[in-house]
Order: sequence, then structure tokens, then C-alpha cells
Amino acid sequence: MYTETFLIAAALYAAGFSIPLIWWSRDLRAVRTLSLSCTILASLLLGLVSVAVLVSGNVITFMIYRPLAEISFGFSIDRLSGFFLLVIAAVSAPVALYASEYYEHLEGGSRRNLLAGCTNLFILAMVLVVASADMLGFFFFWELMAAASFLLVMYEYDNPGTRKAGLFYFIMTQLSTMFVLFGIIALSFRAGSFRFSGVAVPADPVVLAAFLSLFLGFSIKAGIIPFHKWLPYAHPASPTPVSALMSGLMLKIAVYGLVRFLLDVFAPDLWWGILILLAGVISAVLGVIYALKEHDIKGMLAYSSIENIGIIFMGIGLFVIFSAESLPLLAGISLLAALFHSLNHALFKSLLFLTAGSVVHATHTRDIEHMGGLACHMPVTSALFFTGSVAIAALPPLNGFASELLLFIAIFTSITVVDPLLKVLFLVCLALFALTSALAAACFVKAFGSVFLALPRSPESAGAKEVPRMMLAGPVLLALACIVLGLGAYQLFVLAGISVPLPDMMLVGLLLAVMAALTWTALYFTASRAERISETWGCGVHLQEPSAEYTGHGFSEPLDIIFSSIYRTRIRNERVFFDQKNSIFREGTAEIRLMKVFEEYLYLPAARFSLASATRIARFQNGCLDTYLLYVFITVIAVMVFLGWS
Amino acid sequence: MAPDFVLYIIFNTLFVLAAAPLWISVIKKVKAWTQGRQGPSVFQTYYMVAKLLRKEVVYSSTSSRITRFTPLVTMAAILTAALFVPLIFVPEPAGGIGNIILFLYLLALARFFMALAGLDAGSTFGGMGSSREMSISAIIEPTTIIVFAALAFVFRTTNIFDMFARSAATGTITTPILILIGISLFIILIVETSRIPVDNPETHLELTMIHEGMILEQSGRNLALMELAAAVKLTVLMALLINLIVPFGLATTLTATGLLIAAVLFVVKGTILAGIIGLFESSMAKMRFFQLPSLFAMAFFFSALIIIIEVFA
Amino acid sequence: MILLGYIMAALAALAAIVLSSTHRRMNAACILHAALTVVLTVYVLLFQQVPVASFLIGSHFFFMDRLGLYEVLIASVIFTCAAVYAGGYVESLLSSKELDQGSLKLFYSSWTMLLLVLVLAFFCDNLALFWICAELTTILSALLVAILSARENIDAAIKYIFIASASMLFSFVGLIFLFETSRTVLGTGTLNWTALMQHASAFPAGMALAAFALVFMGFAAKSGIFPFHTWLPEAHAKAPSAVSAVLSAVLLNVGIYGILRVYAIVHQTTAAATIAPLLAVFGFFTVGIAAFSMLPQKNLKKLVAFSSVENMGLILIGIAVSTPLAIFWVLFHIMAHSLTKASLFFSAGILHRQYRSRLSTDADDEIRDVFRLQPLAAWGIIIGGLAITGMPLFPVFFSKLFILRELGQASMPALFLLLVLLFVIASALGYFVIAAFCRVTEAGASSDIVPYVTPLTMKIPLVLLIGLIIITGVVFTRGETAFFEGIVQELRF
Amino acid sequence: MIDTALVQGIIRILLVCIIITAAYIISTRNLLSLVSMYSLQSVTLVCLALALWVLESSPVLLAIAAVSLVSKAIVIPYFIATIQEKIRIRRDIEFHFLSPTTSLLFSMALMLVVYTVLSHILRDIPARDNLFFFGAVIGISLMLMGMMVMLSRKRAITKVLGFLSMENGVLLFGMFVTELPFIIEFLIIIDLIILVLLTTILTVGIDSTLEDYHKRLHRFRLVGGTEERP
Repeated sequence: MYTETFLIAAALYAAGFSIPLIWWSRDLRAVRTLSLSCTILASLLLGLVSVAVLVSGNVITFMIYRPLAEISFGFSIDRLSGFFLLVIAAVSAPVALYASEYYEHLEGGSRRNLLAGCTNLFILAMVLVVASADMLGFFFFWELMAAASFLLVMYEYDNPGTRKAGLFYFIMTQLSTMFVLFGIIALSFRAGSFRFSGVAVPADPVVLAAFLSLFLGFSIKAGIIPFHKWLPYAHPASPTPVSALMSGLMLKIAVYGLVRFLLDVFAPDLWWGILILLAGVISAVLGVIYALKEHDIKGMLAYSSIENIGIIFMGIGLFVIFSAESLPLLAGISLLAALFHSLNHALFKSLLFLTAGSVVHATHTRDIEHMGGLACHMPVTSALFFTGSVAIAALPPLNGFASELLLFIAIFTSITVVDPLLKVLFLVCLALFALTSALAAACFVKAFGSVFLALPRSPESAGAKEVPRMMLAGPVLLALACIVLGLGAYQLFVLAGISVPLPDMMLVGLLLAVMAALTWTALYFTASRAERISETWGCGVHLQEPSAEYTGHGFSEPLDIIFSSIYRTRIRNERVFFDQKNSIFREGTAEIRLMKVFEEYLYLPAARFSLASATRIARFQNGCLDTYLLYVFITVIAVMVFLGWS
Repeated sequence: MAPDFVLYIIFNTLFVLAAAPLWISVIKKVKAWTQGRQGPSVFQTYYMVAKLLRKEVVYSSTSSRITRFTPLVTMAAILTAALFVPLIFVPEPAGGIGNIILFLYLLALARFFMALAGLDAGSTFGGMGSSREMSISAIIEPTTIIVFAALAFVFRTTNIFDMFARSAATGTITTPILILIGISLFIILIVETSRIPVDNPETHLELTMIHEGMILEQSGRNLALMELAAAVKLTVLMALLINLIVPFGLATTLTATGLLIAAVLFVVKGTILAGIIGLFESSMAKMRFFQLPSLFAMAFFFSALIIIIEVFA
Repeated sequence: MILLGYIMAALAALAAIVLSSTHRRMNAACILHAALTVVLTVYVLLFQQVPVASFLIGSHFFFMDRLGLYEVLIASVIFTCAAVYAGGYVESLLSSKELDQGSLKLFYSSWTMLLLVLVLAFFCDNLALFWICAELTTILSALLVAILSARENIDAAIKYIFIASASMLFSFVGLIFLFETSRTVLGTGTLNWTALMQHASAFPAGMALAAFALVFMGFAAKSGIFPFHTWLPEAHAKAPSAVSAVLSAVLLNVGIYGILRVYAIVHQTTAAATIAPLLAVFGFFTVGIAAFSMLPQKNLKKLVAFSSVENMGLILIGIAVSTPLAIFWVLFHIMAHSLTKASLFFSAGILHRQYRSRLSTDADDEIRDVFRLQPLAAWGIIIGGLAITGMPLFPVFFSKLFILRELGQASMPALFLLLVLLFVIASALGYFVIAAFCRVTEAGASSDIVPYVTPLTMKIPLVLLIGLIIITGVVFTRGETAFFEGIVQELRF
Repeated sequence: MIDTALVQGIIRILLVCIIITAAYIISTRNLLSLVSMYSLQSVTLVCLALALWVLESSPVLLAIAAVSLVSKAIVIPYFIATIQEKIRIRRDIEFHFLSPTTSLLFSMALMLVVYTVLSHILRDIPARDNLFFFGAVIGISLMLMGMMVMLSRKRAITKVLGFLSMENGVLLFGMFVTELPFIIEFLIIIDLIILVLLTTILTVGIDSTLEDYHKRLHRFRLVGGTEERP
């Protein structure tokens, strides 16, 4: 029964992929709508299956295709898979709803059919990665996912930014593939097959190598610093629904991979956990610090994804540490926190991406310095973005808070039990985690403030209009999900039969509402109700100008200075003087540029080095026959000497 | 929910609302004394709130709904947070009320709204206030969480109710380490309530101001709510400090006399603490904004040191 | 007698070409010939008892076993597609005066001869005969490379001939060694593969090693193994694309086929322990040089050619691993590579026609507006590129995966090294394609490029091959598997 | 019959002659004498085959001698000479990598290497006459020397001669080490003739050295002749 439903869902995605391919040359809205309707329907079915699995705890196993003894496409949906399927279903349906309108406003004619089709392929690949019963299927669909997402990123290929994004994305994806493949192959020796089965010896160097390379592979895909660079390029470059899917779902697939391997295959050591934890903490802190400085709205969201993935990795790291220290309860809480945060991040990040896409659609710019004042022009969108901001800033009573709270509780509780040295580590992580979440709040105050509040800072922004209804419907669903998951977190866990030390957020929400209602009532009866609209008081300023407002840059300036050691600016100052003693200044230029530390010190040198060595090696092929014959000659002699010597 | 708890909610909220404005005035009074002035009456804040409630509200033409909602949400969030810190009576915790992290994040919720409201009108002062408030709150956050972790470590619980119950049971501070934690809490209180040397609550139009800058556009009943909320926040943080360090008299059962004694004692203790804050403020000068991180770093290492001592001792 | 069928078909086609006067007819003859070869091969596969011990001139010179039939099948399918493709391509060459009308007959008759010689080569039981056929394929294909009346083509062809033939001479010395070895063991010398396979285990290791090492050098040159690969990128880049496809998809297989056959013999002696690392070293160098040559590559066809070098290296590594599973997937990879590479060259050919005045030899390609001008070719390159880097749904995915796995079983560091090299290769491909395909003319600016109207005959084979790639990548029938296993058994791995 | 020792002595002398011709091919600059030297080498080879036939009286050797005489000593040299007339090249002055003297020294070293290597490899073969071993060494050395000619000369036509001399080496090696079936030998010769025909025809298109027209490649833009780049 569930098997059939799952298969129907998969078939629907496949139909959604093939329908636009069949009519690839017809630039018809109906084709795309049909394709995306398939997505929505399939996501609903998938949601049903996953909820059923989650509630019942049954494992659905079935084999669909086994062409060879070594190659089998079997699927097995246990609770972990079911959970991630739920995440996929919950995000892809609203995104498809949004896309059905958004894609119509893109340029590209019938190419949009392909876009809709590939979106389906992308989702299908993610679904199958999660559902795969063995490593081979996992890797197969993992690659399919990579290919599909790459095509999606390249949609606006004629844009110079996209080219760079595509390049970064492609190369990083390949790197990730390389590591994942190495890990899988190494594991397949120890396990004897490609099944997800236990490899009990963590000290075995092969297993160790497998873990490290899998960890690297998943980190690259998840955007863990320092492998994050593709995210802030790829997300802004791709069409909005694609960014939402990539940030909301694809990063989670990497998380799924890590969790799946840690749970089913490895018997992790303590230091593995510490490694994951540290990777998470560093990504979280640096991610949010970079997000603060970003003024491309989608780039900012991309960095914020890095931060949230960092938080999820922290949860996983803690899970491993607690498991290794045999503290099953805390381990459970940490894992739950990581998974719950995955779900939450998927929801609010896709919400934010979609609404950001609406904003970009309305203003035709991604630079938040050219926005402003949109709260009046786009009331619904602003409310939705606001919901997302509150959720991502981890403020009660929304869902972002619920999952971060779980993580906080895990660390707080653990401090009383673990080793002294671990305690110190945890305290450092705790402090950085707190910093992260406070900075995230600052970041989203900045984002919401610069985009939606105050006066419009560009004519486009002033003339912006609310987006069509379909582009609101999707985000509305996501926002509702954020609210429900936030308020009902405790109840949901109880429903799933898991006991967690989570406060009853419903009660807190109720209290907040009651307090607000009481305050309002009290004011209603006691206070004056007179209101007046007037100009903003500006200390005697004649007229309020948008140019005089606090900009996004200005907003983050204090934090900028405080974290100046991380941002690393490069100051260029050129001056020309009238005289030779350099005392009468004539003219000059100055520039303060934010350095892209990782790009300038890691990525580009690596690229430059490999290109230089490649150019040197390519000189081997110098186009001269004599040289080539010389190679042959030398080889012949070498082989002969080898023969005589062996 | 137990009727006890409902009673607690009503009682605590009313008490905190009633008592909160007092400390603001007390601090002002103490500061005035140290400067050789007579200062305003200790009930000045009550008068001010009452007067503001009667005034009309002026909204900026550029402001959005954020400005309209903020006072209400801020008040609601602060009042809910106030429920997490029992002032005079500690009931059995219910439904996770009293969770120390939730408490922190409720304060953060209020701050989030205030910061947005600061940006809403598009005035430069508001923007500056918001920017600084968010920056400061971010960099004090590690210290805060470490201090709270230390509390959780010392009391082996993450619930403030349980902490209070345990300290109330002994009547005096349970371990000497709490005194050190108290010092850290005091620094947090100063920062969170925007007092000297971090912020100057007295001025309205200096480049140094933070909190006052954010609420510059508020007027009438909204301003009253903001002022009241600030006062409640101060009270709550003071209560946290008081009930941990000098918990004697804190009621753990619901009896009229017990409550009365606890209330009186709390007012006395609060007045003394307010006096200390006033003296502290008078003896300090406002720090340069970008020197604050080093102050916070000091606070952070101080708190971390406490925990490390505790951990390894 | 089936072999006579192949020969008759070729001769008939040859006669038709010589007699016909129009390009269309010559092309049709070629297509028919190749298609007939496909039909014959399929017929043998389905209805004959394989291996067919054959019989030309009543001796043991020819036979048909599974491996030979398999290679012939690949070759004939590629030739059919390429012949169809050549119809449009040569027309375009003629109209742009790159090819003389007079050379047309030569072109098509060498084309037909090439297929015939290839078929004979794959059906040779006698290794010396195989060597001769392989030499003839070099000559004929070099003729096809040189057919364009441009100097650089002649240059490329001469390089090809000199490097391949000179190395092949060493290969012949190796065969003499083999012959001598068999004579010392069996009494009478023989170069019949079946006979050698039967008695191989008795061969002395030293002689087997020497014989193999020398034979290897020649066939390595045929299949573009480092450091004999140097002719390959130039010949493939300069040749007409239909010929490039054949060169890369079929002719490289001749070398690999030879190596596989001879290795199957020496594999049974103790020399295998020395030879396997030797092969692996050559394989790694091949992949490595391909990887780093692709990185700064600016010419599409050279890039694709280097990718062939890389795949040959990969196949060689697979052979070096020489577990049955590895050989199984090496065989699969040979097919996967042939189909994919042919499709890539077909697409590259369309682009070459489009940008011919700009896409000159050693200068950088100036591909721009490719999606507007040649959407099919662009997608062909993208799909082919994804296929050759081993994305799923394409056959290379599985063959690569399992070759890597078998390699890992032998040595983990080697596996990692190979993965790094494959990463570099994929990056290089991606880098090139992204850089080239994203180049567009601004909306306002007028572009001086006239769209090249791609004839249907160039489109159909491309689409057909892509379809074939996907089918082979997804569908694995039991018969296919059994067939591959049969080959592995024949080779006694 | 003729004395075996005498024949062996003759064979030895012939082998030395072959090496001398090879050395001449490596070092001479005159193309015409190059061709005739190749012809001489082939004739020596034929004589060797005949001498071997005297020793072993295998008919295959006789056949080889006949075919070689026709193809290598007459047809191919004639053909190449005709081509040379056509492209009017008399001299091949430039050398690459190896100057004539170095190549001579180097080829001597090579012979030593080949000797060691072969003695190592052929130890598995039941003991053969020392003479045969010597012949095999000379054969391989001749191949390598031919290769050296190929890589050190710039003119394509000289390379062809180098290749032919390599092929002679193979034949020599084959004759001494073992006896291949005649049909194979015959086919190889046919193959060789085709190869040489094709190569020389192709070289007609190249009236200068390969390097030279690399520099001039850009002039031969296939269509439309865009402007020359500096």
C-alpha cells in the first residue's frame, strides 16, 4: 500500500520531468503548469507516506530493479528516510506552487519547460537518494541530483554571474563526488557489498579514510566552511525556486548522508564527533558573520544557510560525542535537534528565499541597498518575510527557536556529566553558538529593515507592486508550517512518541497572546486613543531623504569593526601630488574592499596552481613530431632496460 | 495547569508591573544624590507613565505596521519573560515555564521588535540605535549564555524555578561561586538594561545613545508601554540576581503572610540593589562604543574562568 | 562463410562507390555497407554457435569469438551512424571547398576499406595477421585524416603514421618473441591466439614478459596510451568530425583489443605479476597527462580527444587490475566510451561547421551564442560531457564505478590518486563547456555569425547515439550480462 | 656443400656491413646517397637471407630474399628517388636532439644495452648458436638506429628512410630468432609498401620541413583568410 503510493509519487515526479521534455519546443504555460501540478500532487502523496512511516515506525522495503548481481536499486524507507522525505515533501509542494507563477515571469521562452522539468528531476533525485537502500543507489541518485541541480543553476546562462556560479558549483560538486565515491568504495570492501551495514572497527585505517572522505564529501555539498564558496555564488545566480530547493533541501540531503552513514555504517569514535562539532561551530559563526556583511539579498540567505548547516552539524557532532561517551539520552536529544533543525531550516529558508525572490521580482535588483519601504507596497510578502526572519533568528515562539533550544538544552544538560576537557570544549561551542544566534537576529533585523522598512531607496523600489497570488500561496503555506512547528513542537514530539525536555511552546505562545490582549485591553480603557500621522522627527531636518537613512552597510558597521579581524579589508589608497615633496595634494582615489578570504587565499591559489602546472605539463604536447618520436624512443629504451633488469 | 500556577501568573505579573517603575526612579534619585542634586520623586516614573497614557500618539508617515505592533509585542514578551522569574513566590514549574534559555530568547524577541521599530521610521537616530543595540546584544550573548550555563551547572537544572526553589530552601547562597556568578549577572544586567557605561539612559540626543535612540519615534501610550517594558525588564533581571544571591524570604508555598513578607523583603532588597546600580552608574563614565567589546571580553573570561574553576575544582 | 559475407558486402560497397558519380550515392553505399555489417553481426550473435571457428583459406587465420563480435558490433554501429553523419558533413565540406570533389571517391572507398579491415582485424585468430590488419587501419585512417586539402591535416596524418607504425614495429618484434616462445614450448611455432591460450600457462615468464612489453608498446600507440598518445589529439582534432568519431570510438579499440588479447595470454603465466603494475603505471600516466592537458585546453575537439586518452588510460588500469569483474566492466566501458565519444564528436562537428572560420586549429575556439545557433549540438555536448564524466543514467557511470572499486580492492592510494585525476578531468570539461557556452552576444549588439543549417543527416545519428547511450546506461538485459561474462571466460580471467 | 664456418664468417661480415650502412644513414646529409645506402642495406639483408638459407636450407628464407630484393632493394628506393626528384630536396642538413657524432656514439651504447637485455631475455630459449644471438642483437640495434634517424631528422622523407631501416631491423631479427610463416612475411612486406607509398605521397605535400610550416600555419586559414595575427 505505502509502496504503491511511494511509487506513484515517484512516477508523478518522473511524469513532471518528462511532460515538458515531450513538448520542449512549445512555449505554453499549460505544459509547465501540468508539470508543476505533478510535483505538488507527488509531494502530497510523498508526505502521506512519510507521515505514515514516521507514525507507525514500519520500514517499507522494496526492490524495483536489479539488473546485475552487483547493481540493485532497492529502496527502504525507515523513520530517518521518512523524516527526510517529509522535509522534501513539505518544501517542494509550496515551492512548486510558487514556481508555477514565478517561472512564467522568467525570460527564456520554451527553455522554461526544461526548467520545470529539471526541477522535477531534481526533486525526484533527492527523494530517491533518501529512499535508497544501499550505497550504490545512494550514490547513483546523488549524482543525478548533482547533475540536475547543475542544469538548474545554469538556467540564466547568459548572465556573467551565472557563469562563475556554475563553475564554482560544478567543480565543488565534482570534488564532493570524488570524496563520497572514495568513501563508498572503501566501505564496500569492509562491508563486502554496497549495503548500509555496520563496520564496527573505527580504528581500521580504511574505515577511517572512508569516514574522513565521506565527511569531506558531505561537508562540501552541505557548504561547510571552508568548502562553502559555491553557495553564495550558486544561490543568487539560480532562479528563486531553485535556490529555495537547493538551500532548503539539497543541503539537507548531505546532512541525511552524514547521519545515515554515522547511524548505520560507522561505530564512531569520540574525535569524529569533535571534528564534526568544530566544523559545525566554525561554519555557524563565520557563516553568520559573512551573512551580516552581504548586501545581495540571496547571497545573504546563502551565507545564512551555511550558518544553519553549521548548527545542524553541531547537533550531529554532539550526537556522535554523546554516543561515544555512552550518554544515549543526550545523544538522542542532539540528533533530534539536528534533524528538527533540518526540517525547520528547510521550511523557513525556502520561505525566505521565495519571498526574497518575490522582492527581487518586484524591484529588479538583488541589492538590499536599493530596496526599502516595501512593507507598504508589498504587505503580504513583507509579513511572510517577517515570519521567516523571526523563525530564522531563533525567536520564540516560532520553529527556529524550538530546534535551537533543543540543542541548547543538550549542551546545558551535558555540562554536568561529561569530562572536564569536553566541558571546556562545550563551553566554547556554547558561547559561539549563542553568538551565532544573536548575530543571526542582527542580520535579519538588518535584512528586514533595509528591505521593507523606511523610505524606498530606488525608483524601482518605490514603484514595486505586490506579487501575484500564486507567488504568495506557496510562502503562506511555509509560514504556516513554521508557526505550527514552532507552537506545536512539544505536542508533535509527544505525538511521535518521543519525550523531549522541551518547554510547551503552545503555552508560551498562549501566554504571549494573553499578555498582548490584556495590555491592549488595558490601554483601550485607560489610554488616550488620539493618533496623528506626521513626519519623522529628524532633529530639525527639513525633509526626510532616503539617502540620509541608515543603510544596510551602516547597520552592520559596528559589527564590521568589531569583527574586522575576520573580515580582512584591503585598503587601496593612491594619491597624486602637485609637487615633488608630496605636500600639495592634487587628486587621488581610495577604495576599501572586503577581501574574500577563502576565495583569495584558498580557492584561487589552488586553481592558479593547478592551471600553471597543467600548462607546464601541456607543454609535453608541443606539436613537433621529432619530440613525439623521442618520447617513443625513450620509452622503448626504458622498457628494454626494465626487461633486462627484471 | 494547577490553580497555584494561574494564581502565580496573575500575582507575579501584577506585582512586577506595580513595582517596576519604582527602581527606575530610585536609581535616578541615587544618581541625583551623588551629584548633589535632590532629584525627582521616587514615584516620578509612575507619574510619567500615567501622563504619557493620556497623550496622543504620533506616527511617522513612513512607518509601517511594525511601529504599531512593537509596543504591544514588546510589552507582551517582557511580561511573559517576567513570568519566568518568580519575584516573591516560587510555584512548581509547569509546561517548561522558567526555562532559562526561553527566558533569554523572550528578551531577544522584544529586542528584535524594538530594533525593527527603530529602523521603521527611517530616522537616522533610530537606525543608529538599532544597529548598536543589535551589535551589543550579539557580543554580550556569549557571556550571558556562559553565565547561564554556569547557573545551570551549579544548580544542575535549566529551570529558573528550580534554581530559586533550591536557593530559597537554604535561604543563603548555596555556594560561594554564586557570588562570582552574581558579579557577571550584574554586568549582564547593566548591558541588557542599557545603563552606563554601555548606554546612557538619561540622554536623548547624543550620538552615544542606544536604547533611547530606538524608541525615539515612540510617543503617547506607545512610549508609556516601552518605558514600562524597560522598567519591567530591569526588575526581572534584578529579581534574578536578588533571588539567587540573597534568596531569604522567598516564598515557596502560597500563604498570605509568606507572600507579604516576601514582597516587603523584595522591595527592600530591590531598593538596595537599585541604589547600588545608581552608585555604580555615578562612579562610571560612559565608555566609547568600540571599547565595549573589550569590556565584554573581560566579562566573558571572568565567567568562563568561574566555570573552569568550578569544573576542575 | 559468414566472413565471406562481410567481405562481399564491403567489396560490393566499394564497387558501388567506384562506379557512382554523386556524393549521395557513395554515401548511401557506405551506410548500406555499415548497416549490413551490423545486421550480419547481430545475426551471428543471435543464430550462430559462438565462437565460430573460421576458415578462410582453410587455415586458422580467422575465427569469431564473442570479443571479436562485440568489437565488430560496436565498430559497425558507430560506422553506420558516422556514415549517415558524414553525408551531411562531407556535403558541407564540399560546399566550403575544404574537400575537393576529386577526393570524394578516395574518401568513401577508404572509409569502406577501413570498416572491412577493422572487421577482419577483430576476427583474426592469428596475431600476426591481426597486426597487419591493425597496420592497415592506421594507413587507411591516416588517409581519412589527410583527406582534407590542408597542410595541418597532412601533418597530423604523418604524425599518426610515424608514431603508430614505428611503435607497431616493436610490437612485431614482440610477436616474434611470442612465436619463438610458442615454438620452444610447443615444438612448432604458432601465433594463433586460440592455440596460444591453450598452452599459455607453460610459457616461460621472462619471454612472456618481454613479448608482452614489446607488443604492448605498439598497441599502446594505436590506442593512445602515454607516451604514445601524442598523435591522438592532433589527428582527432584535425580530422573531419565523422572521421574523428570513428578514430576515437573504433580505432582506439583496436589497440585495446590487441592488448587485451595478448594480456589474456600472458596473464596465465607468472609474468602477470610484473605486467599488471607496468600496465597500471602506464594507465595512471595516461590519465594524468590527459587530465592536465585538458585543464588549459581551449580547443573543443582536442579536449574531447584528450578525454579519449583519459578513457583509454582508465581501461588500461582496469585491465591491469584484471579481476573478472574488472574485465567485465572494462568491456562495458569500451562500449560506453565508444558510443559517448562518437556522440561528442558528432556534436563537436556541428559546432565546427558553425564556427569553422573561427575554430581554426590551434587558436582558441570562439564559440558564442551556441544555444541560439546550435541548440542540438550544445545539448549534445552537455549530455555527452555529463555522460563521459560518469553521471548516472549513462553507461560510463557503472563501468567507471566498478573499475574504480576493483582498483580500490587492489590499492587504496591508487584509487584515491585516480579519483583526484578524474576530478581534474571533470573540472576541465566543466570549465571549458561553461566558459564556452555561456559566451553570448549582448541583446542589442548584432552578431555577425550566420547560423549554420544543420542537415537532418547530421542530427539523426547524434540523437540516435544519445538515445543508445541512455538505453545502455539504464537497461541491462540478462543476455547482455551473460555475453560479457562469456567474453571474460573466453579470455580466461 | 659450402663450409658452414665460411658461411658463418660471411654472415658476420654481412652483419657488420649492415651496421655500417645504418651508421651512414644516421650521419649523412645527402638525400640521394641516403636512398642508395638504404638500397645497399636491403641488398645486404638479401645476402644474409641467402647465407642463412645455405645454413638452414629453409625455403622460406629464399622466398624472403626474393621478395625483399624486389620490394626493398628496387621498388621502394626507386619510388623514393622519384619523389625526391619531384620535391627537389637534395639535402637534409638540420638535426634535432642528436648530432651525427652523438648518434653514432649513442648507437654504440645502445648496442651494448640491447646485448645485455637480449642475453637476459633469451636465457629461457634453449641454447642457440652464438651467431643467431648476434644477429638478433644487430636486428634490434638496427631498429633503434632507424628510430634515431626518424627522430633526429627534420625532413619527412628522411624519416621514411629511418622507418624503412627500422623495418629492416625487424626482418633481420625475425630471420635470426625464428622463422615466421611465409604468408605473414609476405603480407608484412605488402603492408610496408602501402605504408611507404602513402607516407611518401603525403610528404609531397610538404615541401619543407615539418617545423617550418608550423610557423606558417596561420596563413592557411581554411576559409575566408582572416587577417594574420602578428
